[in-house]
Amino acid sequence: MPTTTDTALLDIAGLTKRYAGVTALDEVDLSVKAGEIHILIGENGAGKSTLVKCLAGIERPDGGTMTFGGEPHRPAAAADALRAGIQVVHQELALLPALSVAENLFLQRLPRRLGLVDRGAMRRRARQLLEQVGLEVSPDTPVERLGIAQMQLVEIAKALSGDCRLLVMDEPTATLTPRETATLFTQLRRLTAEGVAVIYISHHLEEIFEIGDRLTVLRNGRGVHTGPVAELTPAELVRMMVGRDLDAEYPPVADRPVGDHLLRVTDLKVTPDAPPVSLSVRSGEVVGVAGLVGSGRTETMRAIFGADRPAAGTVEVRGRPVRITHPRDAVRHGISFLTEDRKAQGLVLDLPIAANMSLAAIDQVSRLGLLSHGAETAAARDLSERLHVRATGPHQKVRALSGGNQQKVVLARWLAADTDLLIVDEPTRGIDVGARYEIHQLLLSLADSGKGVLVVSSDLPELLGICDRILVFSKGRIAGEIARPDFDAERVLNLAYSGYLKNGISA
Amino acid sequence: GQESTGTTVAAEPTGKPTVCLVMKSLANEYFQQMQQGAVDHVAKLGNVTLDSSGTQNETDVDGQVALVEKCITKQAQAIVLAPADSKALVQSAAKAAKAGIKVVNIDVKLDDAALQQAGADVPFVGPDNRDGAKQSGMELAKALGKGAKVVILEGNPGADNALQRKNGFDDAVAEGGLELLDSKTAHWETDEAHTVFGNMLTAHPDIKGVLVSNDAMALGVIKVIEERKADIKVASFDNIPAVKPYLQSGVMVSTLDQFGSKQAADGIDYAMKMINGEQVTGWQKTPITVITKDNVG
Amino acid sequence: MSSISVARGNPRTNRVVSQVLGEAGIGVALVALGVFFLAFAPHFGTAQNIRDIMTQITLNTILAVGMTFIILVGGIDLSVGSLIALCAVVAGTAMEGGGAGSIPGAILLSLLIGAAAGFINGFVTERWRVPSFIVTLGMLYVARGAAQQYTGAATIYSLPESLTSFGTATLAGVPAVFAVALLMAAVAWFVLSRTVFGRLVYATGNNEEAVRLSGHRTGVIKVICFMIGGACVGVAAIVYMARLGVASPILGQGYELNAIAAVVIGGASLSGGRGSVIGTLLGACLLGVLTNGLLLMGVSDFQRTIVTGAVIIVAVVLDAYRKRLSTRLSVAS
Amino acid sequence: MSSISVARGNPRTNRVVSQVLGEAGIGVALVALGVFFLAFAPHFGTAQNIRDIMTQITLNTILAVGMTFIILVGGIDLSVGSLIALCAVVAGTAMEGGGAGSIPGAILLSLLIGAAAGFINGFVTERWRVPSFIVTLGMLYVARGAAQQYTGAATIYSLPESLTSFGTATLAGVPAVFAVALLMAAVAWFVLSRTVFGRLVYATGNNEEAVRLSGHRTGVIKVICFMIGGACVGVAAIVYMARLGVASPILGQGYELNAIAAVVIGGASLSGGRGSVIGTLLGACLLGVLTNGLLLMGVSDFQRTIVTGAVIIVAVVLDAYRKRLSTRLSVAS
Ligand SMILES: Nc1ncnc2c1ncn2[C@@H]1O[C@H](COP(=O)(O)OP(=O)(O)OP(=O)(O)O)[C@@H](O)[C@H]1O
Ligand SMILES: Nc1ncnc2c1ncn2[C@@H]1O[C@H](COP(=O)(O)OP(=O)(O)OP(=O)(O)O)[C@@H](O)[C@H]1O
Ligand SMILES: [Mg+2]
Ligand SMILES: [Mg+2]
Repeated sequence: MPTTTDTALLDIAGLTKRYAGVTALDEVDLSVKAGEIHILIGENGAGKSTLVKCLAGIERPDGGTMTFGGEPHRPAAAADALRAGIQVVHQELALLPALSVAENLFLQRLPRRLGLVDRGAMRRRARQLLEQVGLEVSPDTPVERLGIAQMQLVEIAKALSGDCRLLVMDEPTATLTPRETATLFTQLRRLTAEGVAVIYISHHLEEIFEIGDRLTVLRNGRGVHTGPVAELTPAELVRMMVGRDLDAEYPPVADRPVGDHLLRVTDLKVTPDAPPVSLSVRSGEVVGVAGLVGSGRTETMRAIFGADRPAAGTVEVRGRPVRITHPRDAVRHGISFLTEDRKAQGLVLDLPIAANMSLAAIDQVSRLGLLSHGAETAAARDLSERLHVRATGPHQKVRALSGGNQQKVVLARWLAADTDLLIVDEPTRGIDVGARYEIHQLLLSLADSGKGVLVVSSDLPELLGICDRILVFSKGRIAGEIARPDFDAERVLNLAYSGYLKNGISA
Repeated sequence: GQESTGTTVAAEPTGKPTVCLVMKSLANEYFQQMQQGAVDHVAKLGNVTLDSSGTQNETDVDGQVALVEKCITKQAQAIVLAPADSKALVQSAAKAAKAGIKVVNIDVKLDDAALQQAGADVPFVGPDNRDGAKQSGMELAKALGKGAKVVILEGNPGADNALQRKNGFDDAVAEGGLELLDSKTAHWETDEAHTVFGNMLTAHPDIKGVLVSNDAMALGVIKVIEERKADIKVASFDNIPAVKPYLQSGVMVSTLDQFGSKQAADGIDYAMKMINGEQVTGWQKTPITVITKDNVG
Repeated sequence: MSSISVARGNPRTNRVVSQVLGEAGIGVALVALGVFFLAFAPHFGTAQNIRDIMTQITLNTILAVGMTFIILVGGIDLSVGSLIALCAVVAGTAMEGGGAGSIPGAILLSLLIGAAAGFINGFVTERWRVPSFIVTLGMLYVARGAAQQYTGAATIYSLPESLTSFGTATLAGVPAVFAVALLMAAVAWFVLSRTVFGRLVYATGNNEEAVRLSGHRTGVIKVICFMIGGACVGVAAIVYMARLGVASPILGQGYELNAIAAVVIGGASLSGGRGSVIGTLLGACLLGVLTNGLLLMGVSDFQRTIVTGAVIIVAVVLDAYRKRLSTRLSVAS
Repeated sequence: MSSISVARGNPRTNRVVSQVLGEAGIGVALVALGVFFLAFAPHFGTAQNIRDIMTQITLNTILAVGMTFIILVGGIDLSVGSLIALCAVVAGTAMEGGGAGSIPGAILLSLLIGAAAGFINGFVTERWRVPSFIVTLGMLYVARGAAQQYTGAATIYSLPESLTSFGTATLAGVPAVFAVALLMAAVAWFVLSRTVFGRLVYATGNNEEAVRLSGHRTGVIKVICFMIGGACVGVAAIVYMARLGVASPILGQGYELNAIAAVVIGGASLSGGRGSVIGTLLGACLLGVLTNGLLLMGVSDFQRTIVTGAVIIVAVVLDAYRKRLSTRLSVAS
């Protein structure tokens, strides 16, 4: 039981932040008590991350006041916020690829003796932290070797390392599987018990109702509701965020006629001595891929798409064996791939939305190698509407978009490519409930129109909600397959763990 | 001779004494001639092995020091040195001398004071750049007559021959009663000379003559003169083949030939004398000739 | 801060000002410099001198336009200076003593050599993922040595009359060679801003992995950019010979830095993805005007060197201010 | 692919091989080169020549060590070559004709000038967020001009006996000046790999934003790196005078490229965050050995230039191969 006091630790009043063309925060009030977990929720682009940035001293608010622990809080730089005792896990990863996990964990304050790095102490404390978040990698691994979820866990561990009075987490679980989420929540409860206040941002309703004490709903940069989580039902919450009712969390899955094989992968090995993986997708099918963090889903998909060279295995498209050595080949054969890491592998941040959306289907908006800006803009407008991208227009730089809206842009790119097979890795990462519903609907309608969809996701309910069958990865191999009729979270998880339980958990 | 063959001779070990010819920037046509002269001369002598090398560019002092050190390592009997810097190379020359290697200085004279300090006595075989520049300059003075307005284009600031030529031109200006409007560097380069002189001419439309420290720059200067269809005469230095047409056409009044090929040859001869125990000291001036319309041939 | 108080001003004017500033780029600094010289450098504004400036910036403009492609994909090319010498001596030899008939062949030759060297630069960089900085540094030596080897350091002259006369010709008061440079800039601008290839160039420089994963051969794109850069060097070599009537293996030393400087002053980022031909053009102008003006002012050699450096720094700093101010204003409005 | 079949080999040996390869760095290429010259370059292996090599690489080593700090934080310093001239002429003038007593002051002066210039480079770069490439390019001109202005292009000589004799002294067969270079390298290695500052240098080069979010003042870190680089130039200036007994305002042209080349050949990334002093040291050796060996082989100058370039390229390509192989093996094992 969290021990909440009535004196507010953090008090935000009338906070306002403007960007070119947008008012991200409009007179927002927020008060967080010590020892409580305060949920911040709202549509993509509602202003959550902006609020966090102001709190963390990354952005200067244009108006309003912040009081932290009775003191006025006017951070000029991240350093000030940290000194005041505010730890933040930002929505976008902020890691040092070439440095070791340990060094990343203690970047804020490297364990030192007379100005020298105390490596022994660093490793020791790193192991403890990794233990706490349930990440099994050696502290000496360079971070660039990690999968994105593992990176996310490093970020979380980093925040836990420094002692703080307020812990802010901006969508920390976007790529995590239930296992990691569970361990994270234990840690949060431990901290709140010690009187630490937590601001928690997430689009996963079930998480919110599990962990949250009170919540504040943002809409178009305005605070529209604050109150105990318990007093709300999910439906009410959704209405407050989206402004309309969502009759169901997932669109109805109609029985589709399943056609012949679009993709058949046989004995694919990502590395010479990795276990062989075989899978297939038929037209009109939505196939889910579940698994724990680091279970090899992304690796496998990358290999199929030609992003990495597989060591062995054959790929057939529509029954014909094909050689895919470069993503270009994959696209040629009608395969799309939405990467899990939008920032590093998806977005061209300094180009406008339109350019990002047309990147994979540039032939559609050009003739004889000449770009038709008109056609491109039109296409971008259309896609932006279909996916409810919140932006000032198709020519706004993607860098300026909110996380969720950036995700929508990458997704739009592959919708524009309009290939027969769509592989999506963490498709709804950071997407709000409303848009999430739309995207699920979209994926299903693609299947209805005879295309095949392969959905990799760490969000199990999502898979259970929209897939026809689910492949469960465990330690690099497919541990089992479950068809819709006998879908059941328990079974999926058991399969997901199976590989590790057999021969003990190892990094 | 398309490639510098001199070095290949050094490859096979022979009983003959080895003479190291160390020059600056072989990329410079003048030193190319010098090396060719040396190669031919050695071929004529037949009793010497030549090992010649030059630096990447004219300002590469420690590059040239490395070259000298190489010659010491290879235990050459003599070093014929065209120093990149009259003072910076003194130490190396002294070092070589201490190592019992005969050192002959050509092209640019090593600084006397510096030599004294290093306690080394190195004979110099070479032309008098200053006098040469003066002679070339006087031709221009003659052609233009007293009071004519002229400008000077200098070589690399800090390079000795650049300085001496500048001084020589100054002498000519004084003695020939010319009026000097401006003096700037174009770093020996054709393109830069084109730019610098072009602007000089804009600033002083009444320029009648130009004293240019080497032919490469003169080519750029003459381009400007052609473009502007101006009546301006040029006095230059080096006598590379490329200027021949302009000497004939009369745009270039004079340039100066200091017979680079001869210099190296003489240097080698003196080196041989020293190897054979003769005492050689002081400055053995090598001939210089002013080239004009008349003797360009 | 004053800029804030500005930002508090009337939104509409703000928006206008910010737009102007946003587009202006280094042009602001260029104009400032021009005005200064008009006031203090005699003869600066004369038609003759304007023509001179044009001729003087022609080479660097051509080289910088090519360099823009390379820098946009996050590369750099240090071999430019030696490569122009190699192209010049080979093409020059081909034309030496020859008539107008020998020109087209020589031009082709020069372009081919340039493009080939560019291909090697790009291919090695891409195929083995080594920094282009070091590859082109190697090429810097190779090309220089090759040029010297080829002519034995001799200067090539007596080039075809019709070539050299083109070098001094003017079209409607504009030097023909500069017209060539402008034409190339125009084409480059069109390619970069209007074609699919251009789009992919920017995208690749911005986030290569993303472009690759969208099914494009980023390697090919980058190699092509290096080849374009090389071909531009080939053109520059011809222009050099046309203007100066000679070709020597030592020409072009340090040209690479000027070309890169023009591109960077023009607002390009050396990490790729940001930059524009217009900017490059302005950058080249800035450098050319600076040299020209200082020479006309009769500043001594040494002081000229100092001032040149100082102005380069000040120019980019001013530009940085400009950018900030314009964004500030746009936020306020 | 062969590499795969290699990877299929026995894991343990794989791991060992991969470790060796992984650590070896450019050393592999260096050894290969050394062996080659031992075989084909007369006198290459003699004690005398080894000493020569050491003396010849001393300057570049010192400059490259300083450059390593700058490149690690994603910067670059083109002003090195002119700055060494400025430091030299000023410090030289201070010592000219003076006795041993004048040396410490001169050294201090040289260090101060270097560090000050470095500070300006770093501060302007940081404060106004302009590319260090262009700032240091400006500084290249300023320092060169200042050096020439200061001496009126005259060469300074007659430096204190004790200084020049130090330049030729040897400790246990090792040239004293090279010992200095090694010492500096050792200190730099220690600072970068063991101290908190060092780790922050790597971190900043890797992801500056992340480091700032962790509450560090990356600006300060970067400026310090530029100052370290500048101070190294100051030391190099003294060493230069000790070795050659003169200081001329035209010395050092092109040194910046050699220094950067050494760092990059040593495996550093110009975008920052990757690189090591050991690598830099090996890089400097490679360049020095290459020049020295080719000279002893008596290759003609032009061919020497060509070969130098070619070897630089080949060396980095080999290194790239090495890296891949080692990672392949490590993955396999
Ligand atoms: N640097 C910027 N420049 C311009 N506009 C920006 C910038 N950063 C954010 N915005 C805008 O501010 C609004 C709020 O963005 P913010 O990131 O706070 O949304 P969010 O609530 O975090 O959304 P998400 O759930 O997708 O993360 C968005 O409309 C976004 O486009
Ligand atoms: N880019 C990469 N480079 C090297 N190793 C990687 C990379 N991405 C993942 N790995 C490693 O490969 C294994 C599988 O990672 P992968 O990303 O495929 O797992 P996943 O099932 O997608 O889980 P998640 O994506 O949630 O981390 C993990 O051990 C991870 O450390
Ligand atoms: Mg957000
Ligand atoms: Mg994944």
